[in-house]
Amino acid sequence: MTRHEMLYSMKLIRAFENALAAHPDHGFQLLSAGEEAVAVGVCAALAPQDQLLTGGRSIGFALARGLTPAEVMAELLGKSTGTNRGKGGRGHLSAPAQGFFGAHAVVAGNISIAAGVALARLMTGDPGIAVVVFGDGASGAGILHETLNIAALWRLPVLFICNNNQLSVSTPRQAVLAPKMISDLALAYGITARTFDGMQVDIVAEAVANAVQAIRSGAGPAFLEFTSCRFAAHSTAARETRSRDELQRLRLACPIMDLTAALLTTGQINHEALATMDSDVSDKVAAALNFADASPFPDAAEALSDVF
Amino acid sequence: MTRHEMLYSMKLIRAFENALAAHPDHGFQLLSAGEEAVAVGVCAALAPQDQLLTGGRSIGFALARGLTPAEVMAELLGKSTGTNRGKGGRGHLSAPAQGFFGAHAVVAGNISIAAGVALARLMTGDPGIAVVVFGDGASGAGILHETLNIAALWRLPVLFICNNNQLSVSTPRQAVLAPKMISDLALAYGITARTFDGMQVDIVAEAVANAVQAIRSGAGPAFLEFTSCRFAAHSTAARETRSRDELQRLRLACPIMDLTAALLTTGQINHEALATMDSDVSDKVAAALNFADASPFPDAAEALSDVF
Amino acid sequence: MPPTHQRLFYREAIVRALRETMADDPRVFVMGQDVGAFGGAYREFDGLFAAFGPARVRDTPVAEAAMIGIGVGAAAAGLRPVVSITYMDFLMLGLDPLVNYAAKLSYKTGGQLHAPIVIKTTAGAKGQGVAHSQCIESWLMGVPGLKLVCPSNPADAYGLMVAALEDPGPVIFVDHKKLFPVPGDVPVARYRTPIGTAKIIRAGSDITIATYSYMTRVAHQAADLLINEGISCEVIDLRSLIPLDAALVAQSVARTKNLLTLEEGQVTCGVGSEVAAQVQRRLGPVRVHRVGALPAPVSSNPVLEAACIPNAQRLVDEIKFFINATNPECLHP
Amino acid sequence: MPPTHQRLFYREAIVRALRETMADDPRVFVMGQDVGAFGGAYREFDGLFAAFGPARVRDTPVAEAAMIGIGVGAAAAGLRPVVSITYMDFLMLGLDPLVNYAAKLSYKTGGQLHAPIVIKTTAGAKGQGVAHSQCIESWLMGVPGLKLVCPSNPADAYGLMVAALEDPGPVIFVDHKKLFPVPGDVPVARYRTPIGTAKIIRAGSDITIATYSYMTRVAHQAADLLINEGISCEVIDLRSLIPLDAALVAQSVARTKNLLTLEEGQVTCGVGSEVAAQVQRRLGPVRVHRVGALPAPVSSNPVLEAACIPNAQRLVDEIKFFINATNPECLHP
Ligand SMILES: Cc1ncc(C[n+]2csc(CCOP(=O)(O)OP(=O)(O)O)c2C)c(N)n1
Ligand SMILES: Cc1ncc(C[n+]2csc(CCOP(=O)(O)OP(=O)(O)O)c2C)c(N)n1
Ligand SMILES: [Mg+2]
Ligand SMILES: [Mg+2]
Repeated sequence: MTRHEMLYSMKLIRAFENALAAHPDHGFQLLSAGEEAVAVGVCAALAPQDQLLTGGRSIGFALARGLTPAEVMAELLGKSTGTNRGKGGRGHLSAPAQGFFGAHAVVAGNISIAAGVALARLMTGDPGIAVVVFGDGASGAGILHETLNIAALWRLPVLFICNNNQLSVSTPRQAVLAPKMISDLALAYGITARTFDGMQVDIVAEAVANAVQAIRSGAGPAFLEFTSCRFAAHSTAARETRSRDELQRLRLACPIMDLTAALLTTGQINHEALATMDSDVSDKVAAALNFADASPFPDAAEALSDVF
Repeated sequence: MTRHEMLYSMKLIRAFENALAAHPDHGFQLLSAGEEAVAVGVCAALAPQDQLLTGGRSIGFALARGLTPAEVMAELLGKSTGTNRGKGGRGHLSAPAQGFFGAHAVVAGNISIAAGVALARLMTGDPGIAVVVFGDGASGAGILHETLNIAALWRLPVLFICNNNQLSVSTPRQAVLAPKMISDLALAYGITARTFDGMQVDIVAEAVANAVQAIRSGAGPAFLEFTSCRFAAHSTAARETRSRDELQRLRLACPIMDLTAALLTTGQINHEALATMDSDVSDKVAAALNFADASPFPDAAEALSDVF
Repeated sequence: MPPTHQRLFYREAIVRALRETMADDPRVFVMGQDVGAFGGAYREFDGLFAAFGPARVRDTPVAEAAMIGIGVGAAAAGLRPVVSITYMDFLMLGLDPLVNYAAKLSYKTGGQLHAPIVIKTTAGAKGQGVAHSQCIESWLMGVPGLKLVCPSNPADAYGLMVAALEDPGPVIFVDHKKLFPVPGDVPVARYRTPIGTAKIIRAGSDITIATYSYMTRVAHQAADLLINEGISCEVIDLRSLIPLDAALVAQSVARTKNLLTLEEGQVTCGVGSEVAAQVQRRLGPVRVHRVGALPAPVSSNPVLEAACIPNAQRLVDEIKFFINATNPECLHP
Repeated sequence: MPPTHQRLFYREAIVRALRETMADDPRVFVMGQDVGAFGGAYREFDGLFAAFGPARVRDTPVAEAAMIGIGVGAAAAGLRPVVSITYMDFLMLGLDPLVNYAAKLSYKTGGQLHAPIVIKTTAGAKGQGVAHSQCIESWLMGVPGLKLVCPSNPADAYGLMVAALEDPGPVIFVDHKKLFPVPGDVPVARYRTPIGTAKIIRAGSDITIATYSYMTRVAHQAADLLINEGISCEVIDLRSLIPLDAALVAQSVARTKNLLTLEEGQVTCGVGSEVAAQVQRRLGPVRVHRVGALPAPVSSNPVLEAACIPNAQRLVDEIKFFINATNPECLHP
């Protein structure tokens, strides 16, 4: 993926989420402004045959993985044209045929599932790997450790990625996680683990590409931590706990602004191209909204379908 | 505790368990021959105000903590004169008034409970600490990590002790635990952790005494791993998986024989004193058996008492 | 004369019970995710952190098993913890220390140890989707050693929380997401609502609706609608599921001859099954009909969630069919 | 002519079903504690490790949550895992991936993913104490998306295991500790026992006993004793709890007019509550009586365990009272 494409992808996520948040009937949503570099960097390094699994905060990853804004928007607005026919909604986006095995809203709930997906790949000789993204909050859950241990023992082709946005709802990571680095947790199991700056998409993409390559070559699991920053409240319905000043300060380090500045400085992009990109992104988002708004809700009878 | 006393305590455990295993109606039991140095070394370093919690393999710890052979034997044979009035039985021995908060037969199930006991001590300013012993098998359970993390964050006065007898039922520790040392698991949380030879009671006692002192002085939790060896099958009802040869070889490194030899070599004990010790131990055990055998089973109506 | 009652939101009634008891009893403390300065997902812990500080209002990691295990251990060692499990779905992660240890502790130690813990959790659907909407009260009802309360209004929330905090054994306190912003009159004087007592919250003569928590409100709505059709509903708020006050329900059914149980969770092996069975143990065979969620997960999708969960109109339809049917089966083939 | 049946112990019937299916279907594999060379706590995996090797018979750490989670993930990705949870009590540690993920996977993905996993676990009391004796089948019965079978004999164990291994969704397969050494005749030809069909295992006319798993044997013993007293018992082996074959039970009760449900677990919100409710949905009010464990933990103590769990003599007493009572309440005040 080129840096242009990565910038585009990050802008698309930001614009998509802003439009979603402004939509009158979205219930509530888990947004990821400030964390786009992790989503885009991770997906830039994956191949089609890989499967990505995430926690509830999944919009950025779903879009970066290549799901269409239309099908994602429709799902989030509960429409039958959505990825999950409107039945999953926020926190449960899923499109396994596109390499997005899915989001799961139980904190840390997808970690062992991902290892199982990796086990299936290992046992069938499928070349794909499983990649699971979870938060700093999820890193205090016991299932992470049970899974790291088994993944290490069985040399499962799974990449554990902690998107450390430094908050679990209102709770700062420092208050609830004793380790110096979250990636330290994996070291005891003999798993290669490192922490990187998650605000720089190039760094993320390169770190993931290296890890993926090692895993594909049979090295067993790897663990990456990316330090990122959530710009908004936990959800569109949650109280913000940081001060306006602090938020303003945090938003200065924006992965989209930073990449834009870098591309401008090096002459890799100009203002005209940026403007085209922005208008293209907003067209895409507008089209997605139109599609979703025009789509029907599922029929009430669907409440009883797909149960078994 | 003197080395004499520790030898006595180890002999008592061995004789007690042998007598129990030979008793016609014990159901089945989890014995600890080969692991006596851990039980006795740990208890030698505890003060009366401390609380000890263990896994299901708990007879050695209960006796080493000072519970009378009679009340332990009665409990294990289901009699109403037992520590738990016969209701707990194997795996659930409990005598909190004597600093033995209790055994719990769910593997790893007592780890978070112990941290809670420690929290209570911390919050009430009680000088005692909580000590929890669990196996290598328990070390693959997620609850260990959740608890280590919280114990580190809250600086709980709790000592985690892994009695690594290298087997979980039939499964060798190497096959199911990825870390080089089990004690490595605690390091990520910033918890002081070390592995010691658990076949030497002096080493165990000293390591525990040091850790207890640090915890009592407010240093927060600590983690000790003791490498020991289980001489018998998982339970008296379980199939043995090791060959006769291997077992014979393993039993050569016996913590009781080793301490006896050391005491003889240095002249700290003589054969006459040893013989006295042995006969005293077997008297104690015989008296315990007599007491237990003479005691009644609980009344069937007790099936409904103490439920709430 | 000072007022005897105050107007409180349900969430404020919870806070008040906790604040008063914490002030009186130093053994009581709170632990959970975001219960500190944030005040809890539903502001049901608002102000406690400011009043009692971080030692007694403890933010935890997302580690439900250890949260409950540590709480239970602290309880067994003499404290009175309140452990907040934000969503009842995640109680599943901590059932081992709750069911295998706390519930059996008194029994297995022959009465030496007890675990006076309160697990406060929130059930029910409010747009949160398949893994944040479940009602698993009935699982716990079959666990000897536990108590379980599920208030439907601020006054009971206060009184039952006070009672739970004083109880010698583990008590599960189940809120409902839709109840937190509901206001109600709460006596100003300190009181406890005895655990194990149901209450007739609406008198009627044709059918007994036994329900609890948020569904009491749905029952009221349906009863209002049915008056016009000449059907008079008696509504019983169970308030406590363990112990279950089946005697009160049976007295009512002895009069109305029709028992309808209403719950938001699954009917299969649900609360209603137990109410029905216990009433029949007292009265012999009676006409019974159970209403609850459709046998499917609860989606966050507004259409599907509404279709899954009982509402007043569906309840009205079910009651009319039930009362007229010779055999309820015709309703649910 | 070759024999049509072979004599197998229950545990051997399980092994045979696994061995045959693993040979046919490379997607099937086993994971669990001590399932490898050891062959399982009850030898119910004997020989599989030798036949299929460590890649398809995987020993795991004591990590029930990850065991189920990894199994479920592998199932969702196309394999057919059998995850062994030695004791049903410890299913509690893995309910999150089972209930919050696997059971809801097909629904929440709109049918894109399925989790064809078999969770094989063992319930019931056999001297193992408070945390190794529980029967929590009824919890799972209220979870849409799961199936649950509980055979009582080698032939059904074989047939239901084959069916479970072929099922498109998660199936919980519940053994009972006391059944493993029980012998029985098993057809030599490959077959499946359809999930969701109960069976009348003893014909009778005065009372219908609906039960399953090991308690079928207790029901038989009681029925034998009651013949002498002129009471004729029909015994139904439910075999599958999800789906529940309530139609067959209802047909029987329509004849006998008396339904007694028998389970080893707690009656509160138990299997019997559901059987009773579903039968009454079909037949209207009928005489029902539930029998199960006393409302207390199950001790490993021989006296207390025996007192807690239903046995033939207690069942005989309960049936006689029930049949004669105008109101079962007099039995259990
Ligand atoms: C097991 C579980 N416990 C609690 C919750 C409630 N909850 C939803 S999101 C969240 C915070 C998760 O933090 P983190 O893992 O850092 O992800 P982030 O929200 O920062 O993306 C919590 C506690 C949950 N969904 N699952
Ligand atoms: C949660 C749980 N899973 C499984 C079991 C069954 N089980 C009983 S003892 C045991 C082995 C435990 O090994 P370890 O922790 O090393 O203790 P040891 O037996 O060696 O003393 C197992 C798996 C259990 N009791 N609890
Ligand atoms: Mg976070
Ligand atoms: Mg061991």
